[in-house]
Amino acid sequence: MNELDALYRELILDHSKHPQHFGLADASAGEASAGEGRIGESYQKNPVCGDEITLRARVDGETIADVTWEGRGCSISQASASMLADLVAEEGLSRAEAVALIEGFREALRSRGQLELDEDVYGDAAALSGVSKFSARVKCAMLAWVALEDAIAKA
Amino acid sequence: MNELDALYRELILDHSKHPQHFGLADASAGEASAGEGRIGESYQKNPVCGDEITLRARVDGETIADVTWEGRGCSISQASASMLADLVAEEGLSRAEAVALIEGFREALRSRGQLELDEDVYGDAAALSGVSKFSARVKCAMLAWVALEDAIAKA
Amino acid sequence: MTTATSETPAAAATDPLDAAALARDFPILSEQVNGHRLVYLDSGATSQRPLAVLDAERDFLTHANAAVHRGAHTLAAEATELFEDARATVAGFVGAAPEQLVWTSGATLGLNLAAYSLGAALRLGPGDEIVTTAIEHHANLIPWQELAARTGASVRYIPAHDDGTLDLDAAAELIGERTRIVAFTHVSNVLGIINPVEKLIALAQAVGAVTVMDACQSAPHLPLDLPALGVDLAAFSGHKMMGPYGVGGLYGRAEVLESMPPFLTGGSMITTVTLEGAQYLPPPQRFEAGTQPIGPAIGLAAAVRYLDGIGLERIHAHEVMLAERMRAGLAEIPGIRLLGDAAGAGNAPRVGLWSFDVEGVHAHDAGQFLDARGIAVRVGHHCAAPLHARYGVTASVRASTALYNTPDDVDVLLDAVSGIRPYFGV
Amino acid sequence: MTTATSETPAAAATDPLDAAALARDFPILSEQVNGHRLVYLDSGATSQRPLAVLDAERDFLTHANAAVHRGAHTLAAEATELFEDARATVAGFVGAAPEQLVWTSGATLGLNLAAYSLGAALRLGPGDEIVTTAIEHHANLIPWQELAARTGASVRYIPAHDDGTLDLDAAAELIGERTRIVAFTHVSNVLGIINPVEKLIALAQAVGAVTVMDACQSAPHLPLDLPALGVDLAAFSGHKMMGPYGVGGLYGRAEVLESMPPFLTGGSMITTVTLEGAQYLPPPQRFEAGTQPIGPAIGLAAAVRYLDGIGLERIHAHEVMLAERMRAGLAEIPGIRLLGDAAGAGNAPRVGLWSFDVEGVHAHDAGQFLDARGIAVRVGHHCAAPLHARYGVTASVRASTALYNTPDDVDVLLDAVSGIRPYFGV
Ligand SMILES: Cc1ncc(COP(=O)(O)O)c(C=O)c1O
Ligand SMILES: Cc1ncc(COP(=O)(O)O)c(C=O)c1O
Repeated sequence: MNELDALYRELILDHSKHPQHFGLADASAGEASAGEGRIGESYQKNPVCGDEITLRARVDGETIADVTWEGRGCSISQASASMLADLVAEEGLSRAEAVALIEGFREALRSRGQLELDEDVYGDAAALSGVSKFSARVKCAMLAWVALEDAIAKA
Repeated sequence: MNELDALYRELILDHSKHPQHFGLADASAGEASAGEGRIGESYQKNPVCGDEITLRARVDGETIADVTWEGRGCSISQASASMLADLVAEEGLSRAEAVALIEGFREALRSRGQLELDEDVYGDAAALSGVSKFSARVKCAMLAWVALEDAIAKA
Repeated sequence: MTTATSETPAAAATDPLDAAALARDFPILSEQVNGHRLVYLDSGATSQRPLAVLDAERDFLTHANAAVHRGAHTLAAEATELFEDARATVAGFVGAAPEQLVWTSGATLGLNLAAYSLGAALRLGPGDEIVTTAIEHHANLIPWQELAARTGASVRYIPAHDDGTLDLDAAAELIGERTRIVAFTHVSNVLGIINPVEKLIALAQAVGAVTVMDACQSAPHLPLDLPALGVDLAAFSGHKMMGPYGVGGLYGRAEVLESMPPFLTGGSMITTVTLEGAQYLPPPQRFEAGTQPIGPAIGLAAAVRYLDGIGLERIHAHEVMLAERMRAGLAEIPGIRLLGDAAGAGNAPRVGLWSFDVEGVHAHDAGQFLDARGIAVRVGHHCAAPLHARYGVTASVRASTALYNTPDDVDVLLDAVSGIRPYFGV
Repeated sequence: MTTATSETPAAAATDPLDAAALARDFPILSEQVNGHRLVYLDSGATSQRPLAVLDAERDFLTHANAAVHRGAHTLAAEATELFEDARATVAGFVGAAPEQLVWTSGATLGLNLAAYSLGAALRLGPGDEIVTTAIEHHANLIPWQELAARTGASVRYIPAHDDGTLDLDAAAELIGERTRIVAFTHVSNVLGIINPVEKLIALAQAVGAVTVMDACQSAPHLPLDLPALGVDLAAFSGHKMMGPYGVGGLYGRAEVLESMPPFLTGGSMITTVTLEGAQYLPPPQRFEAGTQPIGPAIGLAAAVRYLDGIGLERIHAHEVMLAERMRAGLAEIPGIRLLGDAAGAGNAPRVGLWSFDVEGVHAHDAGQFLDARGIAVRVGHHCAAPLHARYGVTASVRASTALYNTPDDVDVLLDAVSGIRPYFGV
């Protein structure tokens, strides 16, 4: 597999074409319909290309109940947001786990190809390991994760 | 003669130690005591070293009657002012002659050693020819001449 | 690929240039990127430097380096002469006299200098208007917005037509009695279109407004005679015209420069300083506070000598040929939309660059795909976000050429671009 | 001449350095001037560059040059990494974190940025006071005078004693409730004295004033830890510290930088731009409008690595040794008056430079005489006119050393200086 294909894995292109949990959950209706919890929202932008994301996390006690998002950008940034939202939905993470996960993700992406993300831990998002060899794209992949970090801090 | 000695000719050091026509002729008393004419004055400064000169020219009709000056600075700038004042005193120049003389002086000094000043025309000031090889010192030698140019334009 | 042509002086101005041969003057162009020959199509961001430029700067630094204008010692005198010769050379390159050229660190500084200093010179205030265009680079946009915010003046924008050309009727309406400054780019760094700046200057002159031109994208690509053009101030950057980083020029008409107070203050721009205050030298020194980029200035002089040696007419003709080849090729690739394709046929006069949108593929992904083939293009909003908003995109791909690009470079690009949408499955 | 010493890690910090060997890293130092070996004693104006710096910049330009932060292509990514590594390196050199270092074109720009931006951040107005000293370089003087003129604030000056040291009692009086900014030089470029900046910082902190330090003449000569010093902002120039022209740094404490609005505006410092206005990135990018001096920044990183490789303690010790040799020698020559010869014995801590007056001979003439022997010194007011006025002269001769100067250089100077007055017949 050449480096380009390692960056654009099938899974990434799939997520970017069919983004999961896209569309912000109604924040006001939150408590009544979508369940208990506090809502944290974050808007992040990559100033170079104008890519942007708005992410909403519902935190129920210490648990991240769900994540929804909206945004536009390159396939990496879109896939990354989609995969992150999936991961939260599947794993039912605590705040502390989420923070650790985000830190681990950041570290791997900044490793210049040294660290691989573990599929057992990161699910589909492990396919983003290849991004770490493309320093200019690390920001794209990080966008949603930074937004989650910020959103749960606010929730 | 080495280049330094060509720059600092005996004549130059003499003039700088015994500046001629130093001390401004009283401008107000001008018409009554020192003779007829209009007074033009110019202040010039070399911003790099702070050297400065104030020069007063009395112009009687079309003739430059006399030049007096005050100032402080390096031996080149002082000698040049002294020699210029001498030249005016000795030659009784017309405005037009003075302007031509100043232009010729400027040209020689900017010639990077290509042009020599004619002693018959420039008197002692011809000794300043050597300055033209030292581009950083041309300004020093020009200071008084620029002041005269300005002063007669104002007179 | 063009072939070398024998030159007679009379024919030189129109002789096609041998880009492949010229490319050998640029060491970096023989680099390999991702296993491919580097195809550098990002000269709009920064050009590459010929050996002559690298050597001029190094020669200076190893033989004559010293602080200028302030020392009597031999090196300082030599450095001062080289530095002032460089000023004369670069000024001459845009048709100007040495004292009309202010050294800056680049176009951004030149435009900021213009904004701050004109704001003070004109005593701008509420009711005054600054007119610029909706297609400016941020460097010729935000300084005016900030000036307006500081002074209470307002900014008005000349809109662009769908084809990328400026709406001159709107310009004639906008530029009126209240207009104090008219700022515009000569060539858009996104659209590549050469704007009808004579017309803008005429409109501004009719109302007594000061004109400020961003010449970043014209100086390396078109013959310029700024005094003949009649513009008041014009800024350009060395690094976009084969010169070093860290140097640029601000051209100014003598009366306009005279009227402007200093912007940056410090050493070497004063006549007298006391604890009470300072008096300033005349232009250009008035605007050159502190140690100037001496090595870069000498490098830039070598760069414009290099450009002049080839001839700007020839460079322009070459780049227009490349642009037309690019346009024709891109137009045939499904899903490619060119920004600013005037009249659908590239009819507006232009330089050698095109920006485009790849339908269904984000510019970042498209750029990444091209990079894997050794092709360096620029992706993003190219510091012209409002322009992109005008054309309904947030980012685009820009391929920009210079004298060292060959038709083969364009063909490599075209071949690769045709593979983008298939690769991403759209 | 010092002799090479074998180094053990433990001894390295105090081992004398072998200046003659280091001088061979600087190609220009083997030039002949007027038939003599060049004795370069004008490093206070601009230092010379070692090959390592020239090569770092050239390597970059021939292998990796591209615009940073804006391209996805390989060269752009490589250039961005080199550029940001350079930031980390230069920040680390003054003890700072990368995000505390703003690239500038030089100290003059850094100090102007500080003045303009602090003026806005602090909403300076009538009644507010800016305190600086009477011995500043114009670059740390006129920007404050102009800021005061723009805002209605006033500037007050800490005077100097006859021996060149600052009057700290007066400083304690001057720095009070109304003081908003205290600006001072770490080392005077004329006197060579290292000012007691910790004391000034403490006085400023006690009244909540922002401190701005001119580190031009300390950064290349003393080990610096700016965060430990506690200063808010500090500016330095690349070309005075073995680096290229066209680059410098402005260090800032995080909270202070955060509080400051942008000064120059343009590309690469924004998050969002519309025709209505712009939003800005956090520091340091907020202050870095437009294309940065990428090559020069990479060159400056090589320069500080070179300095660090030798060790600033050793460099300082070496230069102090040269200064003491110079002082002792000059003191014996009739008619030489040293500026700032604290307590008649050079007791104030200092760097390796001395300025002096030659009785009866103008500085220009003295400099010319030295130049004829291949000795490059600076003559004039060294952009510190008020300081010269304070000591009753308009111009002086300055001999300033760097790590590549040998005791032999000093001896050549001393021999020549003793010939000045006889030559001019005084
Ligand atoms: C003490 C001091 N401050 C400021 C400056 C200005 O530095 P630059 O001219 O590199 O901007 C200098 C050098 O000229 C200096 O010696
Ligand atoms: C049209 C235009 N104006 C201004 C600039 C700013 O130039 P610089 O970043 O060199 O200051 C650029 C380049 O980025 C440009 O293309």
